[in-house]
Amino acid sequence: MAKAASKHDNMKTQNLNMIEAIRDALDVKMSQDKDVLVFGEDVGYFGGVFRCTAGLQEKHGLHRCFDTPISEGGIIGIAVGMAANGLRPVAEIQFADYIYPAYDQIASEAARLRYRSNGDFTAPLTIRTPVGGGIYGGTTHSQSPEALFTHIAGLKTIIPSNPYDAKGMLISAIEDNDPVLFLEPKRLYNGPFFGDPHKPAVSWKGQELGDVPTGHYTVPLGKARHMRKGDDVTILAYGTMVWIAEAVADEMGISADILDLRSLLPLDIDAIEASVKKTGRCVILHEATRTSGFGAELSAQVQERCFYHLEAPIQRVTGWDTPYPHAQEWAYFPGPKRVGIAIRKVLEAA
Amino acid sequence: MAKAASKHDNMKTQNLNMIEAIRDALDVKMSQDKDVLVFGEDVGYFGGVFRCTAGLQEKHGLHRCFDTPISEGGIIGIAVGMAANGLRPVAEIQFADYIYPAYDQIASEAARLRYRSNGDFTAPLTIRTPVGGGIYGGTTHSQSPEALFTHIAGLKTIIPSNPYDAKGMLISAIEDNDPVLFLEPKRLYNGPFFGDPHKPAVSWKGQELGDVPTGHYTVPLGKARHMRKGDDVTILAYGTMVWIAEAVADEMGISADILDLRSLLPLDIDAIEASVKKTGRCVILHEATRTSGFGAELSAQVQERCFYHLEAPIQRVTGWDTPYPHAQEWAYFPGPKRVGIAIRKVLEAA
Amino acid sequence: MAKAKNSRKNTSRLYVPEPPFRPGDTPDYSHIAVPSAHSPSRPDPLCEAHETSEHALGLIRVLNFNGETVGDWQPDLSAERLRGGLKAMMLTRAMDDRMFNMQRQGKMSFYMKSAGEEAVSVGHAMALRNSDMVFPTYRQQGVLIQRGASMKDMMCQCLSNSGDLLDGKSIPVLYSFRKHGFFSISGNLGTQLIQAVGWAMSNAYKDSDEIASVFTGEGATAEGDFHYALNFASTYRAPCILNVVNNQWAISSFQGIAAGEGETFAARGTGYGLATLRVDGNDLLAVYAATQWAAERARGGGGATLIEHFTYRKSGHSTSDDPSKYRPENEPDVWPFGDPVERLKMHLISIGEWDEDRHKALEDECKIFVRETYKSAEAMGSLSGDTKVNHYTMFEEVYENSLPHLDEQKRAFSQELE
Amino acid sequence: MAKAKNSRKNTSRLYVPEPPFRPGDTPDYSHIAVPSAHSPSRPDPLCEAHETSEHALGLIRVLNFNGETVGDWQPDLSAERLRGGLKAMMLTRAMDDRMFNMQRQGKMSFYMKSAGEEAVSVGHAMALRNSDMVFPTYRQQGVLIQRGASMKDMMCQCLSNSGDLLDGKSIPVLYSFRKHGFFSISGNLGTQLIQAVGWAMSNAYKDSDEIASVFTGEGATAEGDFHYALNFASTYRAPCILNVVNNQWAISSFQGIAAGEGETFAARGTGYGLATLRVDGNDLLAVYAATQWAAERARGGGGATLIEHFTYRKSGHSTSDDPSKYRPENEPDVWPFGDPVERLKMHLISIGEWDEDRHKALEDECKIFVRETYKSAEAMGSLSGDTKVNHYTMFEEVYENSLPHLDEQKRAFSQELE
Ligand SMILES: Cc1ncc(C[n+]2csc(CCOP(=O)(O)OP(=O)(O)O)c2C)c(N)n1
Ligand SMILES: Cc1ncc(C[n+]2csc(CCOP(=O)(O)OP(=O)(O)O)c2C)c(N)n1
Ligand SMILES: [Mg+2]
Ligand SMILES: [Mg+2]
Repeated sequence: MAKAASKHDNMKTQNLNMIEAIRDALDVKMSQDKDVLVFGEDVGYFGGVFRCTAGLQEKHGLHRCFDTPISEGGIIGIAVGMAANGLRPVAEIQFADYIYPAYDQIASEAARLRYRSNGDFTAPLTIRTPVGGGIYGGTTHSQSPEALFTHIAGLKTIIPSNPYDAKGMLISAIEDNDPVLFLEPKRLYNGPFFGDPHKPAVSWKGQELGDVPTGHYTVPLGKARHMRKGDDVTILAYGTMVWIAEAVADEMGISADILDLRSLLPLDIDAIEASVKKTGRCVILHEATRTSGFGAELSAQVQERCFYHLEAPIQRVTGWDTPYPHAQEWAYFPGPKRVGIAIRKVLEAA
Repeated sequence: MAKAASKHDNMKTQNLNMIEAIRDALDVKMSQDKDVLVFGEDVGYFGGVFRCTAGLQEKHGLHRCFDTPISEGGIIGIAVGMAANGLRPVAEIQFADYIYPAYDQIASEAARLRYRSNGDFTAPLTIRTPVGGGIYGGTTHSQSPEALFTHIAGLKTIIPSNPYDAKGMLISAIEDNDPVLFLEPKRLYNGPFFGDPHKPAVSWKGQELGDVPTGHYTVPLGKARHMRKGDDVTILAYGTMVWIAEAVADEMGISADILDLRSLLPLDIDAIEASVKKTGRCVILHEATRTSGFGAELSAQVQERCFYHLEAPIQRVTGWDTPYPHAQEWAYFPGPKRVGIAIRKVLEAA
Repeated sequence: MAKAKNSRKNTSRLYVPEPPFRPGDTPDYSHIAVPSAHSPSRPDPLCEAHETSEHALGLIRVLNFNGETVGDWQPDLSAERLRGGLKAMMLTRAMDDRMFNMQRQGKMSFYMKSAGEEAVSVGHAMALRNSDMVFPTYRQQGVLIQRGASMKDMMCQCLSNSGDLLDGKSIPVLYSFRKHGFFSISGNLGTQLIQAVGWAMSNAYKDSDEIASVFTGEGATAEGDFHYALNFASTYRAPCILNVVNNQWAISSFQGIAAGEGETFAARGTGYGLATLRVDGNDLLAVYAATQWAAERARGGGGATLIEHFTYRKSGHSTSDDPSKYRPENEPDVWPFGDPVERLKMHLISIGEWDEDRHKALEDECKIFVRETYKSAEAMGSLSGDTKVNHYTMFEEVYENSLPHLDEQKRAFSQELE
Repeated sequence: MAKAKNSRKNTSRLYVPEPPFRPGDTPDYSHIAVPSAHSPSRPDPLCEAHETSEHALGLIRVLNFNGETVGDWQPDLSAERLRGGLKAMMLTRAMDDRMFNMQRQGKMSFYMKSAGEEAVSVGHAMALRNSDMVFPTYRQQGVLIQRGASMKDMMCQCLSNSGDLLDGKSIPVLYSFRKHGFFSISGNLGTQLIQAVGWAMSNAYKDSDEIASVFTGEGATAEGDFHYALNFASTYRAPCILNVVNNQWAISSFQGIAAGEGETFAARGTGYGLATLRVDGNDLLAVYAATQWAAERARGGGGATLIEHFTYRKSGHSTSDDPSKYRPENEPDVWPFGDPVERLKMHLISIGEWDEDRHKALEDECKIFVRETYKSAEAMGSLSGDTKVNHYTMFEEVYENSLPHLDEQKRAFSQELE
């Protein structure tokens, strides 16, 4: 479990869940920089439907953390204007499933403003939004739309898997001078998830990655977290799926090299390449719909760079090519069984 | 040049460019089926900025081919409602670059209505929109967003490369009971394009695929066109890029197996698999931005199925990961040089 | 007055609106004038749109608080039909209560009540034809009940069990009942507004005189689809009714976040050239009358009407929130427009067509019916035990016919089950 | 009257609006009343929004057709400043003409004129501070010229040459001039409306008294962003001006496609609680006066104003269309509101501050200036020859700093050039 925490050895830490870590990141930045504003549907007085902004309005003022109309396009639209005018807006989209009305403002505007004006104007905004299933949210509270954003030049797309990264990456995102989409795996808000919904929930208490330094620190964008070192197979994952990867590797007792990608664009292709060249086998995990998911891009890049090292076809383990069903949630979710089958296939291949 | 025209041997044909072929498909369906309505920005009296609907209002009536407000979300929104109510709307989005305000209506609504209502309601609509560069359209008149739609379960995404297919596929799309996104490579409207913008433009006159049967016929969705048979390398392409593939193969004098995919979702994976297993080498072409482009999905699927037959890494040739620039249009476009380099790489690999 | 307000200081010129009362405050809504003179006269349903611009700012009411009916908008409804409406409202409320409790017991993942707003959906449905397509939100269950849908079917949907007509695909309350003219509810707010306009345009195109009627909460009027709907409905004179249910709250946000400096939500329609009515949504007779007017206008070729139903969301947003976190706990009680069930009951009593005993009996009947229906529904499965939904159904109805890649995924799934 | 109309039969109840005249018709706009009494009185800029609702339906005018100024809205502008405005309009027109012709010769890929609408952009800019950020469309080049931007810089952008400050990345006329308070123009219609509101909100947040001003054509008001802008501007009382340039046409669609049954575009703002003005856009003094009022209101904390500039697009939409295909060829000539340059000229003459000779001399001066400027711009490259743009710049400004995958693509590109 390699955490980059060594450099924080002299920092005080506190155990936080992912919601608290995100809130802490916002609080740190709002305290440091009065250009940081936080807004979205129900984020003001109420503190967000997942409580990520609870207390921020009271502490920092009504004008720095406020409710918006239910208008995702409008929310990102004002964020673009504010960012261009020197602020550091952090906008929340209540569920990633509701980000599509803002797609145009993100893809055509935030991501391209710098380019089309040749640097005359920029849009350093951060968009936070919860992704993924695992809470019986059905078709409209479970989606993982990351691939729709990694196709957009000018945008950065990142996704933490634990409180430590969540705080450090969110601070990096806010300080970044480009627009950043920060995806929050909602199933991980309260604890890591090892794939069995019937087992009692695990909390972040007692998890090393739940120990979060107080104050300011950053986790750089574009660097994967080498979650576990191993020789038999490389597992590329992000968000909720990194914990499934670890659980399955444990259960199978294999020596897996697991990368928590954290940042999808920019991508830490060097770490990926090094790992696959070492193991010769690669399994890619994500929760999103399979076709044209981000796993396709990972698979393509791995085979482009590691072709001569590959001893088995790269396997993708994903959600099915259907909307995310409600009652069949766990039949849809790429859980330990599906992951295990793929790993076995890759290991068994000649 | 395998055209499925044999079955149309007894049909009368006329030479049409792609604009005329599209218009003819609309005319055929509007004449056969009064449930077919055609609408969009400037498509009524004016007949569309690319003239694809010219004359249809005059022939079929003001209420069957009409102008809409400049509101892509509204256009697709009414199309969903009409389709659910038994009509067969064919909506035009003036440029694919302007489809994003309609993204929510397409991805959340049209594509999922059947699923979420378990078949109680359906949305058999067709969306036509021009894609691709080659007309100095810059960042906002040149995009190829197909990958953003192939990720959406419930939607079909297709793209013809010639008048014959354009008409037959558009008729299939209109008759299909699922929502279909029909992409029109605008650089091919008036003729095939072999990659050199400085050579005189070639017209569809004299091109076999410009000979379009009169009346009703269909080209089935989900079937690739085996454009050229060859043994050395498989080239997977669609839209404008199929012509570049052919031109480069000619120029290089290689024996290329070229598939014009035509339908991206559903995908003719059997034809792809058969070809790559035969050649052992594969180059994938598209104009869109590289990262998370549809080429990634193709690459992933090819290596999943043909891993043991591959003799060289699959190569993707694509637009760069930048917005589509204006003055540098031809430096951005994946032209013959870029394609040639990739083919050579694949052929030379041990 | 709002204490909490001052603690959240705002030291810049950026204005952020706030509700008058927050938890800890004593809510006082005496500033909301309850019109005593019963609001604007009833124009001809085929009048010019601008003749209704005052109606967008006033409030159409029929029922006095003492149970009398007054004013121009009194509809001609038999006591029998009124009792039918009363029963539909009471059934709706009884079902909501039961389902809310069952959710708390883990029988389903989620539930949403319509408490306080029953007159909007029931009164509206009473004034439409059953073949008019309603595009509801998640708070118009009253439409289904008024139209006689099977409550067991509804409950099975919420329980995502083997009796669920949607095969477990959708979360609770996102019903779809084509046969009852009830469009599949989207989880994405606003989207159906413009779809309803398209539906209505095709009615016109087919020379049918059916109309469409679509609902949105006041909060979701901020979505682009609301603008699309008003604009397209105006341009093509679509035969439809656009209903804004202003229940004062959008989860935790008060209506002023969506309204801004706008005086009413009905007035949003004025600039689009639409007919606009604003109605007391807790007054079933007024809702009926306004709907009936708008339906007549639409059917007669007069185009669309925007109706704001002014009401109050008595419960939390859903089973997922606790409203006392963002508004005074007793606010529902002091809300000055009363309760829709009580108001209709009092009217029926005042005209001698109802009494306390019959009311009590009906209440019991509703409760028992709901309890029995729920039992038979739960027998078909629930989330807390076995839903009894066939998992393979998740691969169905993605497309009309399955596609090869889905077949392959189905096969892969069956491997997982081995 | 409209002959073409009848040939396109419509046999269903679906209503589709059509313009009064199509090619082949003899346009007659006598039904558009040109107000002679010069429209609504000028309220206090900090009045209640609803006090301007009549202004949304009337038309603010200052200049009579005979050159006199009349009414409440007469601004206090020196002859010197008026001559400056006249010159900016004439320079704009001269540049447009030249660039249009050069596009026809293949020197650039595309061009868009603002003929007939020069008073809107120039009059508006005159009433703002140069530090107020304008979010323009492609027809507000007059703002840049009034603010003294380098015409050569503008031309080099259109020519996409080595002098192009945007390094060839954007199509012609999509300028970006931060130093002149001129926001980067998006090719996507409507998107900037809500961005301007965000910009204005941050001005308020920063306690700055700068404001934002954003433009849309009447056609693009149908986009969702228009609704977002009106709604957010109202909710947060954003210090900005929302300008709708109603030039009657959106490519080939007449304004009625966007307006529907709405009476005016200014009236769209009424229901949002915004101040609303409607102004004769061919009357520079009226545009100035309305802008000045709205700017004062915004700066004073009164929030946003929606201004409809009523004007006419004299030329085609762009170099890509032929307007005679969808409207009568002489329609621009019979349009009853005259030409903005002519009207200001006549006014200056009528007050003894201008004459035909000086006008002719200024016209020549503008032409020569434009010709010389164009020559020096074209010397830096054009699309018909060598643009002289460094191709590698296409990889720049995607992000603040390049990313590894872009570096790799840059290397691949250099291989191609070998
Ligand atoms: C596009 C979209 N954005 C956000 C949400 C999350 N959401 C669900 S209900 C709701 C509040 C809706 O309030 P309102 O429109 O007033 O309806 P009400 O619940 O009061 O009936 C929100 C924000 C959603 N479902 N869809
Ligand atoms: C989102 C979007 N949809 C469509 C277009 C194509 N388009 C460019 S200009 C135009 C007409 C705009 O008309 P209007 O808003 O009235 O402005 P005007 O050209 O009259 O100044 C259209 C449809 C676009 N640029 N962006
Ligand atoms: Mg509400
Ligand atoms: Mg216009």
